Amino acid sequence: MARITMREAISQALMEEMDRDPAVFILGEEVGVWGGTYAVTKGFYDKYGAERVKDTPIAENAILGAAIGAAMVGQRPIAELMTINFAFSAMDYIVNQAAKLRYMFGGQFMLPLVIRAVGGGGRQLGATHSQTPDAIFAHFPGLKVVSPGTPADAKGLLKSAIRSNDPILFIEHATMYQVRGEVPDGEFLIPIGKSTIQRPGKDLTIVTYCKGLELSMKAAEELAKEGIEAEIVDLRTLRPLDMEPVLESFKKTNRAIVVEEGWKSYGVGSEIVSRIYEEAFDYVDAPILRVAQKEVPLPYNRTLEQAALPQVPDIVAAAKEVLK
Amino acid sequence: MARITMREAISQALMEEMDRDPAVFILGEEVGVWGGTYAVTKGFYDKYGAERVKDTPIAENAILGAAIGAAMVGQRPIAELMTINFAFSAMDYIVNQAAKLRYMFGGQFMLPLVIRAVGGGGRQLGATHSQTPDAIFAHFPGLKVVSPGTPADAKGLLKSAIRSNDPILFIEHATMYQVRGEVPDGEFLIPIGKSTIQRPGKDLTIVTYCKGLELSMKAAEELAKEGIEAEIVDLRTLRPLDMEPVLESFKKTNRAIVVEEGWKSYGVGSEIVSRIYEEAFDYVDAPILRVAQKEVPLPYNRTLEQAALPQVPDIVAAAKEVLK
Amino acid sequence: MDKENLLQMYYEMVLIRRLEERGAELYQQGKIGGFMHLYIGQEAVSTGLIAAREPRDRVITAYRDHGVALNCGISANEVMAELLGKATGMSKGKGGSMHMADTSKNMWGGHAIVGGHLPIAAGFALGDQYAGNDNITICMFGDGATNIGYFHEALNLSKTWNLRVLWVCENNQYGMGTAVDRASAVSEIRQKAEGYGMMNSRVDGMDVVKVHEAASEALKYIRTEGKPFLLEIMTYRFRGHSMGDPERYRQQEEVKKWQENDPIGIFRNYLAAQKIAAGNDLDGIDAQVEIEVQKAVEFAEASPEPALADLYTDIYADADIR
Amino acid sequence: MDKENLLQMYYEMVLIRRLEERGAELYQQGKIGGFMHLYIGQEAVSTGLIAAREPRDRVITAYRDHGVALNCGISANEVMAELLGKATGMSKGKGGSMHMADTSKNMWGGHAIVGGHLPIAAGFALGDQYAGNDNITICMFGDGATNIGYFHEALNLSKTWNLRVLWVCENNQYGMGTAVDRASAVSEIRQKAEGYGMMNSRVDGMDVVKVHEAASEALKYIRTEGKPFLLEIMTYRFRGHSMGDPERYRQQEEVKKWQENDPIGIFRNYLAAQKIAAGNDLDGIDAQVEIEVQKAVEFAEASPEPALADLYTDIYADADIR
Ligand SMILES: Cc1ncc(C[n+]2csc(CCOP(=O)(O)OP(=O)(O)O)c2C)c(N)n1
Ligand SMILES: Cc1ncc(C[n+]2csc(CCOP(=O)(O)OP(=O)(O)O)c2C)c(N)n1
Ligand SMILES: [Mg+2]
Ligand SMILES: [Mg+2]
Repeated sequence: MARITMREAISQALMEEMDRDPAVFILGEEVGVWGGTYAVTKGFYDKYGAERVKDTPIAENAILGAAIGAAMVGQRPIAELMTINFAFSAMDYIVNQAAKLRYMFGGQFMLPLVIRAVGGGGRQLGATHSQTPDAIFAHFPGLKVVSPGTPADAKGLLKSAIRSNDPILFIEHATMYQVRGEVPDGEFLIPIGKSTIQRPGKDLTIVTYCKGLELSMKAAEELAKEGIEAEIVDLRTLRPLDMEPVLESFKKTNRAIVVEEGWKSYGVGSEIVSRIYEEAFDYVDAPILRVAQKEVPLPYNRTLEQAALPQVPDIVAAAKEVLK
Repeated sequence: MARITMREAISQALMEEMDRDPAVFILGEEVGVWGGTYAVTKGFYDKYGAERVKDTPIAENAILGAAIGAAMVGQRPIAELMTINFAFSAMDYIVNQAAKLRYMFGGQFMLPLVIRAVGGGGRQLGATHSQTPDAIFAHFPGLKVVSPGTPADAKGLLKSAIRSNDPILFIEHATMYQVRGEVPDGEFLIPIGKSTIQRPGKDLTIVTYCKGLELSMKAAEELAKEGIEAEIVDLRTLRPLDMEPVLESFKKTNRAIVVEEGWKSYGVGSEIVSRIYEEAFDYVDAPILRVAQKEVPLPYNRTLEQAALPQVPDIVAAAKEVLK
Repeated sequence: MDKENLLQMYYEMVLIRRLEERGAELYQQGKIGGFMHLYIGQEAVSTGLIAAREPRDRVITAYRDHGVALNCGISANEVMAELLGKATGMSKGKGGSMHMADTSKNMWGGHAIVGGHLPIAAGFALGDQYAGNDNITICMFGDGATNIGYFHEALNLSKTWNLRVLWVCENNQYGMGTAVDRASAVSEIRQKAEGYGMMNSRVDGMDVVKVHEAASEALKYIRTEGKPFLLEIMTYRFRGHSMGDPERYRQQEEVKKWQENDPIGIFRNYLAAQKIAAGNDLDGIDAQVEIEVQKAVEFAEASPEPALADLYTDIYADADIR
Repeated sequence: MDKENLLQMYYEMVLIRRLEERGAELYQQGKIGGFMHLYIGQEAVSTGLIAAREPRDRVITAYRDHGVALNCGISANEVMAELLGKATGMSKGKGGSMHMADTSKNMWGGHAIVGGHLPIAAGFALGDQYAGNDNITICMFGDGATNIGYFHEALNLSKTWNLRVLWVCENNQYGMGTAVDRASAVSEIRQKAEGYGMMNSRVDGMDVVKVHEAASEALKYIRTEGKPFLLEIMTYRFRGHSMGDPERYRQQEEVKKWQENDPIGIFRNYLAAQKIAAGNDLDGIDAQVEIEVQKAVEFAEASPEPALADLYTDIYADADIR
């Protein structure tokens, strides 16, 4: 067990799986010589060579199409999208090809494929480069969508994702690579599709994931100062969605908020709220609230951008509101 | 007022607006010589000529990119995507360009652009060609998403969409072109962003749109036979979302279901359910239920496909469930 | 090519023709649904092409795939069963006309997003390159598909990475109702290869022998040089784009002119002229095909529908979670 | 070109250089955020190019856009203010470094999705064709952008529809850290035009006079023939891809070699050799630029932040609904 950054945890997972299984290789823009735009694959090119750490042209469709094809014939590619915003430039390969090919051909082959993509706002990159559109990918059956909130989860989930035989979109957050946490050395797997309690509490349930976890943990500390104990459930996987820990927590607290970085409308919170009411209606003591991004394209200006993103005080306020 | 089909209503709207405004032109695959894959633009090529009814290469990015560019410099293009499934092949132009360009440049230009796309399942076209992914487009601020359920609405909304100065995704349903209804002749506009009551009732509220409206109307008839009067609210526009008629109805009935053709998870229903609880919590008498597509890619086989799609009996059953 | 192989090609061409004719009837009767794109008129293309491959070479094509499926050795029974959406189809009735694959025959589908399978084909070749073998991926697509970005990204990748792909453009002169020149900057599709510095050639696709020759040469180049190749095959579809095409975009005279150029007729003449087979022998094959197709229809009609529970299988490989 | 125009070009090149040098400092101080891509080393490209356009010709480029913005006549004040995210920037602080546009100057941005603006450029030209004028759209992009599908679809459309577009590839030999040959099937980008049967040429981008000549010729062809043209301009960026590039992909000697080939130095020598302007005159321009940039920094720093309410404006044109 060591205290390492999210970046190191992800690198570790990639290296361990590449060492374990020669069928695993990486392809994407600047993953090789450059060492990864976010330095996640720094040193990989020297260690594994150009065949296993493949720099690609700027051609997102070719990257994902090639990864899908290689997976269909038995390799285990990890395709990196430089940011999740570029997923829109290859959307068909994610939601229409990877998510459907196996089904459409009656299960004749598997698609052991991981698409790593970094998302998130807060770095003044402007409207096209700052998105957290996780919910839209989670809409598609056939795909699995994972987005960790701690270094340990990042490692354990990424290793499981690489070993999975299904196409998985693995979403990281650009502002979280420096986040530190205890991460088990070596073999350490966390199952895809399991939500978990990241902080126990009794007064209300905060359902969240990824960046929302970081913010919610801070908000929980603030709340604790006022004697409010929030229980934080981290979804970790958006599809398949594991509601059990959410419902269990909610049945105890009877009050909840959902925190996510993306836009509120048609977002992750919408689904969670709907499910809680559907499955724990009799336990509801107050309206469940959603904390999310304002409904605007993200602006460059820092003040405006921060105003658009959900912040710790927003979470604290929402928590108090549901406790009224 | 004449009783015409959805197809005729849409054709009429297009023709009237092309006659009214020379800046309006159509571009897309097979819109011209062929007359539109769904025969919506039949006769247009002969009437308006190749310049105003432009057949394009099979290149969805070029189609939408060109439409966006032409709109930015003052024309009013109507771009047709042969089906909404091909929107994934040009996703960036819909959610990252059309939806953001105006904002990103501080409002320096307008984007008077309509993207017509036909969606929906039920025609045995297989997993990649049968989708109803409306919710994911509605997630993006900057875009407007419209999807009519009656011929009159189709005409009135499409005419308003063409006159709007904003990018609008206009979603039609492949199995509804033959649906007939009374449609006012000539000038007839329905504002974008207004939900409406399509059937009055007092016992429960059915919130729906597009194909869901057709199914819900039938379900309401069934229910009426058993003395249950459903009030049907048609959203018509998914963004901006007008909750007022929904809430008004719900405050009267205290019970609701949401009916949509797309997948349930992270779908349209999730948003509607969340909003009702948020804004009319004190009026809720029973859990609000969602009727939607099963979480599978749509199969070719007709029996299986029909089993995956929401059907009238599913709506009837859900309605009775919330009335229990 | 020896007599056996030539007759095998003849048999396959006739099989495609008859099977699709019956398919069209069943479609009219409502027994087949969805979109169905007939290959009639283009039989020489895939027949000559697939006959030139090694069994280890992978094949992938677009939605106009019945012929390719048969050429790859998928049985008429299975093709017909898939058309009828039966559990005995190679895709268990989940894929239908546009999605015929049997990976055990190295036939990887049947893909309905125009151009969408080209990057995937590059991926097959990448997988083979990574595995260190010299398998070739044969990727077929239409003239219309060469205008979409997928084509560009895939061809560029294949040349930059030296992938073993035979890119085959079936130029049937229309993408749905759009003639090549109305959608493409260049009239000869092979010219597009110049932008990638890629070897290329063009061949008459109504003559199965010529197709076979051109394909064999291209495959040899790819196998030995370890580089991709673009082969343009000139052909024509005798029927509409799919069932129910109003065909406003072409003159009936044009269609007739091409029908006189029937690839099966041309091949019959060739076989006779070369004294490889007389009309009688070939009529025997025709009769045999007739029976095979009839049996396939009977097989398909008698086959069971998929079970309702199958709706939920084959979504994921790890476990059938939803 | 007369003296005035030549000196104007010199002035613009120096202005780009100095403004970006100050921008880099302000970035280090944390006053500029996000991604910032410097144009230093490439000044001759946009300067020579834009000098050749008519004011009615539209310009659109990628995120490496400060130079283009200045060449199009946007003031240093506005460029600096936008970099600092101020309300006085041409995009009101909403766009930042990558999104500089002033449509009144026919500068249409600054676009950050690689290749994404090419189909939009085709759309400008389509709009102009539909309007019946002979405006030209000048669309600039990098070498790396020629491998994405957007490039292919846009070039094909422009040639098929005879759109007036000058496609300008700024070949600075790397797409981020990837050398041209590692990502592109052909080493000369102009060769890609062959696949579209499109006129093309290649020019030295370190020499502003040559760029101006080549661009003028291309524009003349486009205006009179009503057809697109692909111009490849060879250049080099002296700085990293964006701020904070580790530059592991190229040798410092290579960078030094190119820096000795400084486009400003080359142009100074030319102006002296042609006896158009002596070192003194040019030093005067340099000094004037120094003051202009200093004033721009002061203007930008003194400018107000956008109001919080502006978060919600400019989303829609019909009304500011959310
Ligand atoms: C991305 C995408 N756009 C549009 C379509 C609709 N479509 C199906 S087939 C076709 C024509 C393709 O023509 P071509 O590539 O020449 O093949 P052919 O049908 O002639 O064999 C079109 C436009 C599609 N399936 N996918
Ligand atoms: C679709 C897309 N993919 C990837 C990126 C990330 N990216 C930004 S700039 C760049 C390199 C572009 O190189 P080139 O076109 O040569 O332009 P240059 O930076 O050299 O001017 C990349 C990969 C992006 N912005 N958009
Ligand atoms: Mg064709
Ligand atoms: Mg470059």
